[in-house]
Amino acid sequence: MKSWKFLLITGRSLKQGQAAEQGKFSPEYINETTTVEIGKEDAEKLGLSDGMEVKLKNTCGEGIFHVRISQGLPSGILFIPYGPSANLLIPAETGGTGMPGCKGIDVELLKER
Amino acid sequence: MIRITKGKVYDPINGINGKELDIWVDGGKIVQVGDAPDLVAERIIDAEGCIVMPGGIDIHSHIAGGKVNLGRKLRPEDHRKDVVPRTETTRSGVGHSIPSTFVTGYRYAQMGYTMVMEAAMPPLTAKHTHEELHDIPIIDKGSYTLMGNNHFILKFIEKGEIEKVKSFISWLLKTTKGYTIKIVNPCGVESWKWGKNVENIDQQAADYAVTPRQLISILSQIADELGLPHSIHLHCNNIGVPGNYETTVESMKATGTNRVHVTHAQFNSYGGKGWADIHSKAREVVEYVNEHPNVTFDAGQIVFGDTTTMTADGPWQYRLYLLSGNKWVNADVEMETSAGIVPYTFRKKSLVNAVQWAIGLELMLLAEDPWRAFMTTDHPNGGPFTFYPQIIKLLMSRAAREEMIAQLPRRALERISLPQITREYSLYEIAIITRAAPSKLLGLHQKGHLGVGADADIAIYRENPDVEKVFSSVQYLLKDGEVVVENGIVLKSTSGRILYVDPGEEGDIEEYIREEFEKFYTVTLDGYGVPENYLERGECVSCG
Amino acid sequence: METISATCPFCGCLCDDIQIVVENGKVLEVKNGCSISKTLFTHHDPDDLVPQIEGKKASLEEALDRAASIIRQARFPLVFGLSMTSCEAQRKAVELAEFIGGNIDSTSTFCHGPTTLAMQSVGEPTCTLGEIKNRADLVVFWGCNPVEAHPRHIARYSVSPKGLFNPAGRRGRTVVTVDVRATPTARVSDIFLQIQPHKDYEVFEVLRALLKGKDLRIDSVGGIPLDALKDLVNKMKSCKFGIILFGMGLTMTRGRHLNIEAAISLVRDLNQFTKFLIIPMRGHYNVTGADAVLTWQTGYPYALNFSRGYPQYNPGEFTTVDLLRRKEVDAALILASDPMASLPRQASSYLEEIPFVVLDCRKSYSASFATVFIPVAASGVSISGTAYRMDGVPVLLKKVLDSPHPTDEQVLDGILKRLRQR
Amino acid sequence: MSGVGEMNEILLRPKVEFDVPVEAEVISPDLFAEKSHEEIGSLPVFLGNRKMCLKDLFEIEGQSSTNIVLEGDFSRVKKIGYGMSRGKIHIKGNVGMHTGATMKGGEIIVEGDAMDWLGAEMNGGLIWVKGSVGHFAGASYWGSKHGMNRGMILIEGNTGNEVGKKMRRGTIAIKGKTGDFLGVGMIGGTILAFSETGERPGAEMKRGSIVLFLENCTNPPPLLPTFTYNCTYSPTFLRVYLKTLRKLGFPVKEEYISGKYRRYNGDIVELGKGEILIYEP
Repeated sequence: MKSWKFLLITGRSLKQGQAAEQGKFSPEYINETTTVEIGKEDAEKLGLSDGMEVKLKNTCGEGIFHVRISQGLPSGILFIPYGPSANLLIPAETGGTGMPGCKGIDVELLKER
Repeated sequence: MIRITKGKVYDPINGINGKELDIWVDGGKIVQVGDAPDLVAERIIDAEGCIVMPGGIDIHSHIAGGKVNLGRKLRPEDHRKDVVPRTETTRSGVGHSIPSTFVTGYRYAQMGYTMVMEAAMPPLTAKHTHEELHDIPIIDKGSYTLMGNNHFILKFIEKGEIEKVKSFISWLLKTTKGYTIKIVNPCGVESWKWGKNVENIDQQAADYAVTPRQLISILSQIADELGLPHSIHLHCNNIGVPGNYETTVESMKATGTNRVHVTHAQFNSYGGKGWADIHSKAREVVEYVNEHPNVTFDAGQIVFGDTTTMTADGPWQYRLYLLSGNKWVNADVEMETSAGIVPYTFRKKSLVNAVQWAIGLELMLLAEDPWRAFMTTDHPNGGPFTFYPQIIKLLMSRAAREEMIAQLPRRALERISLPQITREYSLYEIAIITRAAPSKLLGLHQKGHLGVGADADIAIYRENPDVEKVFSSVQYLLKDGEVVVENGIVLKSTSGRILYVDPGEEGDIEEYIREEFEKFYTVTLDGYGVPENYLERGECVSCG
Repeated sequence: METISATCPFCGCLCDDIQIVVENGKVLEVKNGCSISKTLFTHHDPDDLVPQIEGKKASLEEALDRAASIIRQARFPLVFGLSMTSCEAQRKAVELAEFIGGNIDSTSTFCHGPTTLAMQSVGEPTCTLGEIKNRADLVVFWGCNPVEAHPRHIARYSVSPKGLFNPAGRRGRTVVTVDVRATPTARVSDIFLQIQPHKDYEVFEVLRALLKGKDLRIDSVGGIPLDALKDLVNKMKSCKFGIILFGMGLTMTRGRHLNIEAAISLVRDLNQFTKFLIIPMRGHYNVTGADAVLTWQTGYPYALNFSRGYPQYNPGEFTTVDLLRRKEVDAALILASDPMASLPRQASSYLEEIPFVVLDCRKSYSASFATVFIPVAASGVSISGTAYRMDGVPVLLKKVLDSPHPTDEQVLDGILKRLRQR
Repeated sequence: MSGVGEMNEILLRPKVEFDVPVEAEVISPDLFAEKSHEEIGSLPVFLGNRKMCLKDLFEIEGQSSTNIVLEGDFSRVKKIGYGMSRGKIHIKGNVGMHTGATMKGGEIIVEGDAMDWLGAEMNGGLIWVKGSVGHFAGASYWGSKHGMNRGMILIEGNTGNEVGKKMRRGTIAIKGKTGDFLGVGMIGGTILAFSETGERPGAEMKRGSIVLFLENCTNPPPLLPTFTYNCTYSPTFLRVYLKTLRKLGFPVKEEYISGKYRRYNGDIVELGKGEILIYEP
C-alpha cells in the first residue's frame, strides 16, 4: 500500500479546548481530536479533501483520522489537536527529561484505512 | 501550669541578668515569676544548668513568598545536600540556604526562635507570601510590604499629594496584611523596569520626578504619623557598591528625626572607588547611628560558604550575576517592585568577602547601644539563618574572631578595623540583640520578655563552654506555653500567629484608585488583597 | 437572578474579571470570558456522576475505603495530576504522597517541566504579565499559539492592551511569531518567521552569536534567512522592553530543556543592551500553583519521590511518563488530570495493569478506566480557593455553583485519615 | 564460575525479580570493608518505600571485602557504588540508575547495560561498561554547576543524550553510538566518541575537547553554526590519550593514533575555548 512520510505536530486548538469542556465523550471532542490537518499543497498532491479518512502509523501505533485542509501548514507537516488519538502516535521516550517528544514525530500517512 | 525552675534567666526588658528564678506558665502566658507558694504545676521543667531566655525574634529574614520560592526552585543542588525526613510529628523537606517551609519553622524553633519577620512582600503576590507563612509551623510571623517603588506612591509624591500617600499606605498595609513599610532601593527598582538604576539618593526615578531622598523622608514621616509599631524598614540605594556608605549616611539623614531601620547595613557600609580598594566604613555608619536615637540597624552578617542571594533589588542582583557569572533569576512585579536571585559563595580567600565579613561584625561591635543593633544574616543573603549560633560566638569571643581573622587574606587586614576591636558581648547583651530589642523595635509588648502577661515563648538552652553549641539547639522550647521542642527534637508542629497592622486611615483611597488600578494592573482590585481566611491565626497589632 | 464575579479555571491566564449570571443554579450568561470559558461554565453538570469501584456504583465511603486499601498496599505508588485544582487540594496531595512514601508529579511533567530544568541551569529573567502590558514594545511568541491556547492573552496582557508607558497599545508594539505553522497567532503578528521543525536550538544559537557580534558563514538556519535573524536581533537590542513568550514548541521538540536554556541565555544576554524578559505560557490554570506548592513544601517543583521519607527530585527518573513507561509504579492516584487522554498511549496503557484511583469533576478517559472513581466538586466553579497564574501571580478562585460532591481536599483527607488509622 | 570461594570477594545475587526500584547505595566497597557477613546483610536498602535489609533482597556470600561481585539482574537497583572511594564492583549483568555517581575512587565494571546517570558528578575512579548506557553518563545533576570532575568512564556500547554534560575534568570514551548533545556545556576534560553521534555535540561548551571518529557513520550530523573550522593537524595530546586507552584494553584502531583531525572551535556563544576534533580518514 502506498504511504507518504510526514512530520507530525500535536498541539492545542481552540475547538479542542472548547470541546473538552463539553465533555471528553462529546461528539465535538472526539471529532476534533481525530482530525488531521494537512497543508493545501500536500493535500492536492495526495488527492485528499476535507473529511476524507486516512490512516497514520509509526512505530508507536496507528489511528484513523479525518482530513482538514489548513492554510498555515508547510509541506511535509501534519497537525493533530492533543487528545487520546494523537497520543497513539507519540513515543513515550523522554530523553531522560520526563518530557515525551510530542512535536515533530515521524509518521506515515496511508490513504486507505 | 508549667513551672520552669533552677534556670539562669536572662530577661533584659525586666532587667534580669542570669538570676535563678522560677517561671510559671499557664494558658499560653507567663503567669508568675519567682516564688509562688500558691501555684501548683502539672509539669516541672528542671532547667538546672540551663539558660532561660525569651524566644528569639528575627526582624529580617526571607522565608516566604514568590521570590523565596523561585530561589528554592532554582537550586535543587542546594537541597540535595541537606535532606530532612518526615517523622511521626514533623513533615519532611530540605534545608541549607532556602529551606522548605516546614523545615524553616522547625529549624528556627530548634534554635530557640519563636518569631520571624519576612522582610519583603510584594503586594500583588502577598497571597503567596501568606500561603507560605501558613505552612511555616510553630513560629509567629509577619511581613513587610514593599512600597519604595510603588506606582501610586511615586505618583502621589510627584504630585505633592502627601495625604493620599498616607491613605494609600494605610490601605495597602491592611489589604496585604503587612506589618510595616519596606523600602528597597527606592526609585532604583522602578528604574530597573527599563534596565536602569539610580546612582545616588538625589537622582530621580526613570518615570517619576521623585528622588529616593524625598521618598525616604516622606515615608518615614508617614510611618510615624500612622503610629506603625515598627519604623520604615529601609534597604538603601547602592547596595553592594564600593563607596556606598555615603549613600547610607545620607539616607539616614533624609529621615530627620523620624524612626528608620537600616537593614543589612553590612552591604551598605563600603568605602573605596571599586572592588580593588574596597574597605570598611562601618565606623562612619555606626557613628551616625550612635548619635541618632531615631536610627536602628541590623547587621546582614555574611557567613563563609555557599548561599542564595535574593532581594527585591533587581538591579543589584543583575550586577551580582555579572560579577559571579552564576545563574540569575529576575522577577519584576507590575506597578510595584522587582526581585532578583543569584546563588553566591562567600570565600574566606576572597579579599572582598573577607572585608564584608569583617564589616558586619564591626557594625555590631562598634554600636554603642545594643538596643538599636540587631543580629541578622539577611537570611539567606549573607548566609542561612542556621549560622546564627556561629555569629553569636564571634560576637562573644575575641579569640574566636582572631581564629577566623588568621585565615583571611593578609591584604584584608589593612582595610578593616575588626582586629583592633576588643569588645565581647555578654549573654545579657545577646539576649538584648536577639530578643528584647527586636520585640521593642517591632512595637510588641507581650514578646521578647519573661514578665507576667508575656506570651510564653521561652527558649531554654543547656550551658556549654562553647556558646555556638549552646545556641544551636534548645533543650526546651515553649511556644504559647506548650513544649514544642525538647532536646533539639520537634515534638509538636503547632501554628504560629500572623501579625499585621491596620492603621485605619485609608479613607476612600480604594475607590479613588480603582479606575487607574484596573487599567494598569492585570488583576481586579477586588481580587488583589489577602482575605482574612488566609491567616489561620491572624492578629492585628494596634497602631498609634 | 444574580451576577457573580468569577475567575476562569481553564488556562494559565486565570482571567479574574469574569461575570456570571446565575439563576436557580443554572448559568445564564458568562460575561468577559473567551469561548472556552463560556463553554466551561455553561456545560458544568456534575449531577450525573457517582463514585465507582471497578465500574460499579459505590458509596463514597466504600470508594474511600478501597482507595485507601490500594494505596496502603503499594510500595511505589504515584500521585499525579494536580494542575486543575486549588492550592489547598495540592497541599493535601503532597501530604498524602509524603505519608505513603510515594512519587508525586504534576502535569508540568509534559508541559513546562523542561522550562524548570532550563531555569535550574541558567536562571530565568521574568516578570508579571502587567509588565508586558505597561511597557513592552517588542513581543515575541515562540512556539506558542495563544490565540487558541490562551484565548484572552493577546487582548488582556500581551498585544492589544494600552499600558501605563504604552498608551498606544497595539500600535506601540512590534509582534513577532516564530513557529513551524502559520498559526492564528502568526496571522496577528507583524513578523512571522517560519521555522523548520526541531531547529529552534540552532536558531537561538545563531541569535546569541549575532548578539555577541560574531560573524557566521551561513545564509540561513532552520529555514530562516540569516538577514531576517540579524533584523530580529537588531529589533531586540533596540527595543525599550522586549519579551519572549514561549510554549510547547520549545519544550516538546528535540533539545527540550536545552532549547529553553538557549532562549533564556539569549534573553539574559540581551539585558546588556536593554530590558528583555521571558515568560513560559503555562497551560492548565493552576499548574503554576502545583509547582509553587510542591516547591515551598518540599524544595522541588515536580518529579518527586518520597520513598525514603524525604523528598528526592529527578526528572527523567520520577517523572510520570518514565515511571509508567518503565512499569515501575504499582498503584496510582490521579487528581485534576486525565493522563489516559493526555499522555502517550505507550505510557498511559500501563495504568490498565495496575490499580488506580481517579478524582475528577467530570467523566474523563482516566475515570472510565479507574479501579476507583470518586467524583469531586470543580475548583473555580463550585469551590473557592487559590490558583497561580502563569506568571506566578496568585488569584482567587470563586464559587459560582453548588456541587453535590466533596472537594479534592476532602477526598484526599478522607483517604489520609483511613491510612493513618491502620 | 562465579567468585564463590575466591579470596577477598563478596558476591550478591537478587533473591527475586524486582518489580519496583531498589535504592542500594550501601552496595559499596567502603561500606563492605571490615564488616562481618551479618553486618553487611543488615545494611539498609529500600524496596520502593519499604526499608529493608540487604539480606532480605539479596543472597550474600562472603564477607569483609572491598571486592564486590554482583550476579543477576540489577537493572532496577539504583545507586550501586554511589560515592565509593576505593575497591571494586564487578556487575555481571545489567545495572540501574546512578551507578558510580559521585564516586571518588575505585573501579566499577559492568558486563551488561547501565541506565541513566552512570558516574554522574564523579570525582575519580574508573567505570567500564561493556554494554550500553542511558542518558547523562558523567553528567551534572539538575541544577549543579558541573558534572564529572575527575576519573574515567569507558563505554563499549551506545549511550543516550547529554553524556558528559558540564564535565570539568576527566575522560569519557564511547565505542558505540552517542545521543544528542554530547558534552553539552562542557567546562573541561575529554570525550572520545568513536562511532556516530547525535545532534549538537559540544553545544554551549566553554573549554575541553570532544573527539569524533565517526566510525561507520555515513551521515554525520552538521556541527552547530557556532563552531568554526580552525585547522587540520595531528594533536599530540590525543596520541597520549589513545595509547592510554589501548593500554587499559579499550579497543582503539592504530590509524587513529597517528591520524589527522579537523579542529573546530566553539561554542562561540559561550567562552568559545572548547574544541571538536573530527578524525579525517
